[in-house]
Amino acid sequence: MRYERPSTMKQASALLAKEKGKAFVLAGGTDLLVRLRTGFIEPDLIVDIKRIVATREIQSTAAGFRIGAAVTGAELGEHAKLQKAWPGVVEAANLIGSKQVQGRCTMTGNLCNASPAADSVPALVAAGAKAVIVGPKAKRTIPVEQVPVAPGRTSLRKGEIVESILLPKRPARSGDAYLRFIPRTEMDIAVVGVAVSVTLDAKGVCTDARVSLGAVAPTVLLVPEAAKALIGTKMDKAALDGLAKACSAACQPIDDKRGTREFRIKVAGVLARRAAQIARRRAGGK
Amino acid sequence: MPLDSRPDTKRSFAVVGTRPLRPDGIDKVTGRAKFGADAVAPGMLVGRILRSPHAHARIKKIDTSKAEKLAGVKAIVTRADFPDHTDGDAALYDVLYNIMAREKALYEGHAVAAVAAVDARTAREALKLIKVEYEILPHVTDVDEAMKPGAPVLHATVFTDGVEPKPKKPSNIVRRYEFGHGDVEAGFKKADIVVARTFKTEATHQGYIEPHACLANAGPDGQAELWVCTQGHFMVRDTCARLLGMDISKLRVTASEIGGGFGGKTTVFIEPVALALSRKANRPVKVVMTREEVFKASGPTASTSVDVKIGVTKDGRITAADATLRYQGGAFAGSPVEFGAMSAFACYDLENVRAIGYDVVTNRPKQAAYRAPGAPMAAFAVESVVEELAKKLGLAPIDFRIKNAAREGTHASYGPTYGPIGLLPTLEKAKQHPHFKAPLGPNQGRGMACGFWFNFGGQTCVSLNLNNDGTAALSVGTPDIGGSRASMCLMAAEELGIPYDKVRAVVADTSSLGYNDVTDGSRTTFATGMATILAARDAIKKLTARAAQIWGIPAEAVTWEKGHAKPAGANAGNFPPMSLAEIVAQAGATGGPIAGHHEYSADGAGVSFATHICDAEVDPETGFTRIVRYTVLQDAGKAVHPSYVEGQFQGGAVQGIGWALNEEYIYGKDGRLQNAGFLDYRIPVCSDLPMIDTVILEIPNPGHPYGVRGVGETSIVPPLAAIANAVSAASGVRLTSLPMSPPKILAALEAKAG
Amino acid sequence: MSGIHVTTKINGDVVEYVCDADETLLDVLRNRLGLTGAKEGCSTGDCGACSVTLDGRLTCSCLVLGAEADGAEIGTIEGMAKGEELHPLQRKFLQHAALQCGICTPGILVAAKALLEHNPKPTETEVRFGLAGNLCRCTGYDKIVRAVLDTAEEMHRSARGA
Amino acid sequence: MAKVVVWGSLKPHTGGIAELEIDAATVRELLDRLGETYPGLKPQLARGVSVAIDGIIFRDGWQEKLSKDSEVFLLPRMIGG
Repeated sequence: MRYERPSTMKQASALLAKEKGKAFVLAGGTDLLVRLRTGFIEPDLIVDIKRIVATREIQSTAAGFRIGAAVTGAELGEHAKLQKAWPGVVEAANLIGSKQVQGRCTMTGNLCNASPAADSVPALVAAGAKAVIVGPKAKRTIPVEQVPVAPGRTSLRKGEIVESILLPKRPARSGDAYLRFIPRTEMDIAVVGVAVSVTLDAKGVCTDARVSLGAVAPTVLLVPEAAKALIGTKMDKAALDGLAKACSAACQPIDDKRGTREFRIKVAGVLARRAAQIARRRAGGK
Repeated sequence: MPLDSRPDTKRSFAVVGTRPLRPDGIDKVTGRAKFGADAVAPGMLVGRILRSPHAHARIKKIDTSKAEKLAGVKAIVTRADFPDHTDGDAALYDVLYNIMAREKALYEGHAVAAVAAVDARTAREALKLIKVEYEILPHVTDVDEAMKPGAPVLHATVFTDGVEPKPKKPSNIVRRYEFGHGDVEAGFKKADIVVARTFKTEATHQGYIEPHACLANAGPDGQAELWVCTQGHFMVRDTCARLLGMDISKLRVTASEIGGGFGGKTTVFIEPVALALSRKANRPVKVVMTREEVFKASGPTASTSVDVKIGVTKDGRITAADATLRYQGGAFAGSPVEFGAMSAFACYDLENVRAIGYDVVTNRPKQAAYRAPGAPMAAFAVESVVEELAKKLGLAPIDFRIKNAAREGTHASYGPTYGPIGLLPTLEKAKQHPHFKAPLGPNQGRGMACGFWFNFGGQTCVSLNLNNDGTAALSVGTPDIGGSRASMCLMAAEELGIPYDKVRAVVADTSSLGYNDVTDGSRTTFATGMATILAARDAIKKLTARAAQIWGIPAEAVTWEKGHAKPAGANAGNFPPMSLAEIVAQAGATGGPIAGHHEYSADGAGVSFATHICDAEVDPETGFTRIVRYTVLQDAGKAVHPSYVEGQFQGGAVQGIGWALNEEYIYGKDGRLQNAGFLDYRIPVCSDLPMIDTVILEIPNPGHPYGVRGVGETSIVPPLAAIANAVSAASGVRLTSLPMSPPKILAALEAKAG
Repeated sequence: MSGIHVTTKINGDVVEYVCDADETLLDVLRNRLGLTGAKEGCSTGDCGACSVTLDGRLTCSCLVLGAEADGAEIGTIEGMAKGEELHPLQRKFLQHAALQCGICTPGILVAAKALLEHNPKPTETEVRFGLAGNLCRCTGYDKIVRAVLDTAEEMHRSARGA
Repeated sequence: MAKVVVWGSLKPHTGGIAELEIDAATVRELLDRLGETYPGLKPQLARGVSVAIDGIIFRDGWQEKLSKDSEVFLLPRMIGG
């Protein structure tokens, strides 16, 4: 196994593109090293992207935020402006692992692992985030929900790396929230995760919404029916009932060591309702 | 025990009962303490073990030829390197079979071969080059399934013992136990209300944070050294020597600092393998388990299936109690079902009681002891039914328990008559405790449960050497797993009459002391402590004799008081008291070094009882359970170092909380463990818990000079039921299967709602 | 496999080592540098026994490659006491009997120190969540939480007094 | 004669009787006599037993004295964690 630490994205992409064996990108490493240690993967090349300046920055732009691929969970939590604009995204990223893991883990890594239970991904999907992908020949930008295609598999092509994640600018009276269910209070993988992002008008009517579910299907789901249940309402009980129902209906979960099918379906609705109320409050709704 | 060792309950102690800093403290907080994996040796090799991926398979052939040719590989061992020296000792043969599979691999993770190589990568590569030909056999991991007539049979040699007539066909039921007295059928006839329920508990792991680790160094002359994290280095020495056909005297074992055990380090796993590798390579070999190996191939506890039936009269007296307990203890005989059966009803004063136990084998790792082995699962079942009965009777559960509690003179459910015991005092104290009257919030409920454990003494040998400056060096042979060196120093200082910090205790290696049983059975503070007291008294006898010699008076005319020799009375002579330091300073001239020793089989440990109170909050929409408040009340006999007694209470309670709510061995249909890591084997984390309040009761144990009782194990017995009872009170549903994970609770809530 | 040359600072001292690409920082600390205070409890980032700080951030050294430490500053349990003087957390852990076997203690002390540096006056809940990445199986955490809260209190008082 | 009570599942080896009268002055003698009189008990005795004398459990106490009115119970050999 070789370890490379390029200083530009171009070099990184070139290293990955020309590698004949198995190559992996190292950002936070909190998943990669576990898989390496347990013999789950046997890389020939590891490309550490943390020396690439662009990957380490959170930029506040006219269009919103650009979050570098190697920005850690802890750094996200310390960025007051980001925290204010996208509290749900930040809280989701901050739920990944322990304080120790927060010092290293990244949202981009969370996305590229393509786990359906990744905590930050539903929040990113609900936020309408996009991934900026650098390849050997071109750069492209796609919605984050198009990155994972199956458990452990992404749409990235050989030599491609996610350089950053873009979060859009926030309209007034907007709020987002992420809730997950875990059996303990910390250190678990989500059994169900729900993210809700809403925008309200001056009267408190929901004008825009995105709802996303984690750990209930092979990939993180964007659930337009759930959003529909909220849009045009004041997010009252009936709307929340509709939301919960739509979320439960969208679930295609499995029974596994972390939870049953029935449990996931029921709890997806419960958490959706709770997350929506938090998002609404954050949007200034009364 | 001689009569003079009976506790003087009015005695006031100088240092026993205080809370000094532990002697190994600085090493532990600075990272210097040397644990199992922290040792190195010149020329050390790395040992790794190849394990069966199958739950049950015949091992047809093991081909190591390719691995042997890999550069850097220095030794490979398989079953062929472990000839049977067990000489008809069935239990030892099971240990031999467990450390290295023979004709069959009996569980996923069963050791099949091992390699010693120059580094970890080479060892890993070598394991991949070993070709094992398996014939996969049908497997069974569930205890009830394993008992069914058509179940795959693990051992063709197992014909259930303890049933008449003895079966002619082999099965997975190793042995049937029965305990009790009276006539339960007649008792049930007298009952106005009878409740019968069936309970299941999943296997849990002790979950010590330090994986098994050892460093073996064996030579062709048969001499060997072993550094190992274990609860009993003498046990490791004797077991390894017998398994490997060595002289016991040629194997010296040193106990490292130990990073938790809870019973899981009371046997051998990697140690004989490391020694065999080292012997073959003629180099030191270090073997350290990975966490995955710890889960798959050390000794978790039994999973169980238990029926309990209890009958009561309308006024709340139990007329009969009956239980059938089925425990699987993995692939070999020896689940702790007899202790489950013996302890199940030990908290109650019963005229008619019966407990039947079945020891069952399955394709799982061979169980090892886990804190009060066998008792928590039985208590979960019994205390759940007791709570349900109290509710049916309209009695407060605590009053129902007080009414039926075992007390001095009660004919215990496992046989003997109790002497002075502390169950009623813990119940009465619980009733007065503020926790019992505290208001509950929404979705919260309160539960309680009682628990019992036997405790024992065991073989013990200590040496107390007095140094020329008046300090003392205490050598004990029981590894210090939770601060016992502090307790030993306290007891030695108490007897000798010198300050605590003038005694230094070490855990001596196997060549320095006689045999010591394992640190288990809550025995160390009791048994090693008593040996320390008696060794100090032995030293005092010598000290007073030396003082007498110096003063020129008869030895009987000298007494020992507060660290000084004194003439026994005016007739003995008029000499100023002579301190320990003054006497030892002249030891060379008066007969040489002064030391005290004691070696014995300690008995009279005294049984122990606890009552726990738990408040739980259950989210009715998700089934998530939070423990809101928890109180442990337990009899310690005499708390030598109260902080570490509290620590035992708290630690046991929290292990019980984990067992009750989230911990479980999850097997797939393929018989493979699905959660062999701390991510999905969910032990409680700091944010899951409230503070754990403790109340130490001191009802002196007549079998110990200070009244000490073992405290380590009882605290894990009540929590499973206390939490189940609290969850039931909070949510309105009673769970009869552990763990009470959110999906189970939610399913029960939904079923109730219809 | 050719070794990777790494220059780093550990507890303030410049350290150089050569490691393999797949070696973790934990392996390097324990096997190459003799710093065995960081313990391997799981090697998957779930137990926190190998906690260190990397450029001031708390992390599990089992989740860092040895090669990644080049140019970084690492803090381990071995650097916590200043000469004879224990860190207040170390002192309080002893006073409160906040350890039984002691295997998790180095990791917990490193994590607690990082916690108090970020949040000098934490609530009990903040301490509990702050230490959720450090498993302890002996104590039930009660005395650990008390020791950390007591340390914060004492450090706060002495900072005000100074 | 000491009176000793064996646990239920050993009764098949003692002719169905739980309470046995054994002429023994010490635990050692008791265990020897039990094995001689009821050979079916030998495997269990070999696996190990504890003996409760007047409520106190002895795991290793061959030298313990038994009196005529001692209450003696045979128990499985104690283990612990």
